[in-house]
Amino acid sequence: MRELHAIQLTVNGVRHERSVEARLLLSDFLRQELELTGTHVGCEHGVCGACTVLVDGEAVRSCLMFAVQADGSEITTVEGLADGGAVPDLHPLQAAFRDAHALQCGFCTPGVLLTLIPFLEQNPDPDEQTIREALSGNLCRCTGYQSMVEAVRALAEGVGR
Amino acid sequence: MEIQSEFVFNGSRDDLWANLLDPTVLAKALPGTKLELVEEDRYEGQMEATVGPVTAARFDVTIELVDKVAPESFTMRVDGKGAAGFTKGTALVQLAEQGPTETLMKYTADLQVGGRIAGVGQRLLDSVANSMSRQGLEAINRHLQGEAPAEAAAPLQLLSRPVLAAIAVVIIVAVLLVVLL
Amino acid sequence: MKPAPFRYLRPGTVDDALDLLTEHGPQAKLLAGGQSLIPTMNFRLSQPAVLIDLNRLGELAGIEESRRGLMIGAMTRQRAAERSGAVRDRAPLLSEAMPFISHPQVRNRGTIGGSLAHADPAAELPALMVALDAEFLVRDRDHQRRIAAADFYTGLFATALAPDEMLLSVEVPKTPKRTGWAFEEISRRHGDYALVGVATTITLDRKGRCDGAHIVLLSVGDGPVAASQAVAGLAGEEPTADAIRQAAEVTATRDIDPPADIHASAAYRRQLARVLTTRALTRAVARAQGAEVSETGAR
Amino acid sequence: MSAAHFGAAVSRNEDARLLTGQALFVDDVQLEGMLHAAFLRSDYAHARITNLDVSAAQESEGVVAVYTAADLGEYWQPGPLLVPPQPIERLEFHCATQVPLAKDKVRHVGEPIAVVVARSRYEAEDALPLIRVELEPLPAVANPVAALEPDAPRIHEQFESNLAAHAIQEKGDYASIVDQAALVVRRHLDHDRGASAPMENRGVVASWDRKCGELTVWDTTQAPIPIRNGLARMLGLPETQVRVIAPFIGGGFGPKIMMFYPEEVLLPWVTMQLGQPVKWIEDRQESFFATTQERSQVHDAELAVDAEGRILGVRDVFVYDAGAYNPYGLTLPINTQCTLLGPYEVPNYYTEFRAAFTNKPIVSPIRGAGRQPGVFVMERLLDIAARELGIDVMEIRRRNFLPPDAFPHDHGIIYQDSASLVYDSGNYLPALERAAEMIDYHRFLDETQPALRAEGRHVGIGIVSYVEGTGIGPYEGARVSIEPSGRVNLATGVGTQGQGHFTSFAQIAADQLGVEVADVEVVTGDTGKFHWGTGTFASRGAVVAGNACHAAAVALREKILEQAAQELEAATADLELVAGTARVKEAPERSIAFGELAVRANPLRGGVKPGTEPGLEATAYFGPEKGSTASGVHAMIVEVDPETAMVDVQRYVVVHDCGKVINPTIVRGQIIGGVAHGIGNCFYEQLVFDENAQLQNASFMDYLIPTATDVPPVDTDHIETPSPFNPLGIKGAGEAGAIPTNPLFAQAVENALQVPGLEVLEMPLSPNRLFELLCAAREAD
Repeated sequence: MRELHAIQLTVNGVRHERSVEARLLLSDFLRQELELTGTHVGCEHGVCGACTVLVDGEAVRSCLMFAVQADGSEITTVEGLADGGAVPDLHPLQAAFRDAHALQCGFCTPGVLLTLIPFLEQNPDPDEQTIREALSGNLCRCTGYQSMVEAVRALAEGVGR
Repeated sequence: MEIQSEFVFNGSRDDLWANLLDPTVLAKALPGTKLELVEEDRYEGQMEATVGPVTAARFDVTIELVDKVAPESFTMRVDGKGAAGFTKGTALVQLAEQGPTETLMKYTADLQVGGRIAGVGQRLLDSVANSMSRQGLEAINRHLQGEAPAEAAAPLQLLSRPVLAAIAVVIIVAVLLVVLL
Repeated sequence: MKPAPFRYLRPGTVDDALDLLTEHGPQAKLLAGGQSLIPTMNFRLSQPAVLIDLNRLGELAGIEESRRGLMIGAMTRQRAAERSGAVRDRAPLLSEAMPFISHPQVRNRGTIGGSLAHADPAAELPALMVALDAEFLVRDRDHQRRIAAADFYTGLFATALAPDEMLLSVEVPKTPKRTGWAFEEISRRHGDYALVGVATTITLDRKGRCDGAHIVLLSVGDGPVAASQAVAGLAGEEPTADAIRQAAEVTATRDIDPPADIHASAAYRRQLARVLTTRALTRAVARAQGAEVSETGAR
Repeated sequence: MSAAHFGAAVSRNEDARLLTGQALFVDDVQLEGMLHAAFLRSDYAHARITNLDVSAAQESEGVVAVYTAADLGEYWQPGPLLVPPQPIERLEFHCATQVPLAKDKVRHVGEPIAVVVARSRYEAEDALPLIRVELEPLPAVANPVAALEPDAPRIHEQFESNLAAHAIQEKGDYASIVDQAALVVRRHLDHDRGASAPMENRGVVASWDRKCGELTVWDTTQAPIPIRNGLARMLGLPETQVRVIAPFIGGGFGPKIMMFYPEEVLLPWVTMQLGQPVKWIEDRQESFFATTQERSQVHDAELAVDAEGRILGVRDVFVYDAGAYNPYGLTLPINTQCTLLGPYEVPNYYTEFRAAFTNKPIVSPIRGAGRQPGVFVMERLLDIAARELGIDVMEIRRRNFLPPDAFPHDHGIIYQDSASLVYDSGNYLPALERAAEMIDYHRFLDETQPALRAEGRHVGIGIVSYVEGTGIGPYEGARVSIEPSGRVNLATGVGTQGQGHFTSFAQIAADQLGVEVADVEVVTGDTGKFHWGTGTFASRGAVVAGNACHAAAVALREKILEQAAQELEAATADLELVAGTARVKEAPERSIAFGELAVRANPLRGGVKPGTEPGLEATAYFGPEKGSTASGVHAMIVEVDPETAMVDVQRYVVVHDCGKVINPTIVRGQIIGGVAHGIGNCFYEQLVFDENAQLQNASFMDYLIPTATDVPPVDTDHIETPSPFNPLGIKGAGEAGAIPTNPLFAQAVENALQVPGLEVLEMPLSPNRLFELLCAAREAD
């Protein structure tokens, strides 16, 4: 039997205690242990950004962190964005994405949203180039990114008004 | 991939030839390797490579020496296999006298690198090959000049009489290591 | 792509970390931000028996103004350095270059010390520290010592750190007067490993002649490569466009011996080194002369 | 009937689930007792398996089973030939399809040799290095031209050479006109491989319910019905006892079609052996070997024109790289042959290809499917002819367009659907002029470019056109039904990988039924819900399944109207369907809700009248006799840094004609996404194999998918030439964006640099390669 480590962490406001093998990636922990399958795994070498979650408020790639390292952390996943995780109560960024058709297959979308949320807190009114740079750590094969940029602009303009 | 390079040693060609085939010299140049002479000019063993973040890459290695023309040239055939991939190929090593205490070594290695390591490591292939072979060659050169070779991180064990061309092994090692990154 | 098993240790103090490092020796790897190590582990190209996680060593995180300049703890996140006003004021070259390091998600986790000790030849931070004349503070269980950045890098992924030593912090000296700086890099895509990058500084004397310069390149050798012949050529010269072109030419043709990979041949790397050195020096000189420089490096 | 929804830019039904992490992807399926599989794959491109010993792996912690080819018994069979050879005269075709696990030989890197099943993926991967496999390397061949040399290493022993196919198609008589040409342009053009690289890798979860004798497979396939049918046949199960579900799929782009990949065939067998569910999720590294690839072709082409630049004929001889196996037959090279003709009048055409087996991963369609190399050849030859004759690149295209009265236009050569290549409709000149207007083509050349040039900036423009045969048969079906709750359900067999079918199909049905788009619940890709059809590929989902949805909704509308007419005692002609009710137009208070009608259509007592069916439900099918031909013009502005050879795509314009548009927002998204893929293909993405067929860039670190900073803003517009071959008048749009990008990029880069002798005749073009071409051109000058 392999060595297990007890960890406690808060995910989307819910406290969890688990025992995990040290090598368990945070992405696998969230998906398999907590069944929060909205966090997607696209490359497991830190390039595609699909697995991006917030750890203590900062966007990080959950495939490049071990679950044991998240002991004591606060994590936000895509399931934690809409109020109560419910479909009708979309987060404004989620609504902006829907309105701008900023997703197609939707696989990269959770990572994109979690990249943009802290970005928008720090840059409430970003220009197109800044948005593109912020998105450049998230790969999307469907949209060509343009509609994501439009979604962020629309949201920023709406908020600014 | 093809590696072509040359190196000037501060020593006579005969000395260099003898040194290249001396196991104790080789031991200093190749940390982490175990090789055993299984038949005339044929070695088998294991190598463990460590470069940068790459730690546990183990390879089963077979080395064969052919076309030996003392003290001018030899060819070696190398086959290395591990969980992360393989390397396979030949290296031709030629020694030319440039003076009583100067010998030019030219080496050409034609190597296949395959498997997982080939697909992920190419960014550093060239650098690792150059850097590792240069280090090995410098170590041999220091020995040739009678200096104590730099301390090796882990001792190399040659379990049997060695008739091995250190440099060719160095090249192979370089390539093996290369591909691990 | 799942990592092999390993033993996980999480020291709470630097002393504990050094004890563990001594105890486990070469079997152990230090885990800082993990943004280079963990991918390699996921590929199973790295299978350390022991991981010593430094992320709880709060004493190693932080940026402080020091008498000489700026003290940056090894476990400072790259993102913190990017956002730091102190870095912007005291080491503007570093500030300018931070956005070139991968992507925000990686910089949020990646550390200054992790990148410096990893010594990837394509990494920006080692070249920047050499260009800034930084000093590395390192320690084993018994001793602490300082190593100049230029002496820290000894080869491919190789540093002057002994197996039982750890990098604690890096000190970046204040930028001298009449000094300009610039960082230029070209990568295939934003955030990729650089095809070539160059960090430059130039200090002018009162007559406007070069009184010291750094041209340090990345992705052209085993580690950061200082273009010493080019710098020597600039010494005492007025940094005219011709002098800059000459320095770039020497850099590209004599100071570097770049490797080839699928993205760039050696000849292409030389060309990029030539162009980027010209551009960086031009901007650095303009800054040293007090001119406004709006461009923030090639993307 | 109102037409409020068809053509409207409504937001998507599926988005809320996707945005909140509630959508089910294959990797999200978690079942009680589920095991995890990992595959041992070949490191060698070509080798004989001399020994295989899995005993140590079987002892590894957490391992439940390890299987090799020897364990499969009768189940070990090469996969099916998916597309039989098209009826081309004197065609030579040799078929060798992939096997579930290599038995004697491996023929490409990554070919699976054994599968480990363990409690977790971690433990399964732990056991892989414990498998002792001895492989005796054989010489490998990577280059398709080299593969056809007489002394090339033989990949499939049963054939005399590596020739997989040889075909000649002809129209007119090229040889007879070549002497009359004012100019003959001859060039050698190269097109290399790329990956589809959807963000979601492939995956399979298989679960065998012993008691019910039922197999359920969640599969990232674009075509669940053919997979179900094939698995039932292979496993000896009734089709009704096999359910294949393609839930939300994270992008497909071609390779997720019904390939019968080894993993797809093995997992169902494994779950039946073990009686426990088993999951395999391809990791990104595996995807570079285990998922099909495309686009490697080598062309020797010539274009004969008269002094005005009018095309007299084209001759093209090419070698097509089929990879190690060719289950997809000849679709790709035939698409190349056909699409090369473009929107042009080409009276004489000689096209010949040889398909070659190589020791590289299998080739099957990726977004564009053989069309890119054809368009690249034709557009480049036109550019060169224009330059040599001193004609503008737009003008030479204008002179050669098929006129609007030329349709339907039969080219007389065989297309991928085995029928003659017929363009249904088209109107090319307006698209060219509109694109030129949008990008301000003439002003750019006359004013902007010279002004920028004076500032030392190298900015260039390009404009190209293309056609794309879309929406081929055989058929798709759909069932629309109304529940007693009033809810409208629509089920169709095609899989969905992000194209918005949950919305566009709902739009089609909503119009017929007088309900809101959001009220139509669409199910796609679940054979338990609908099990007739083929799949989503060849830009056919909207065309073929869309028309099937339309037909089913029309049938259901009739049924509702008839039933309501009885209930409301009115003539059907006097009724209208509004807001989920049927009502009398002149007396809206006389109405009945659909739910109520549904209850009455499914009575608990009494009989169903002969000749009628219970329930408010209708099923219909649509099979187009011929596909529909989409077309378009793309234009681009690039800035090239001649010192660094870096290229910045600054503007991009697409004018596209995909007939009637169901949802302009979705179509725009498809187009722009395709353009991003196309930009990847021209400047960033290349699978680099060494001469031993080892892939050098098997990760996202080195295989460069364009990021947000690498793709430009794209302006789109539409020309609408409805297809006469389907009732809705639609044409496919899924692939179009990616098709003409390569020649466009080449043209724009040449235009920016204006270096004499610089010709871009290869794709992709990395900055390193552009630097080399520039050096060579400057040296020659």
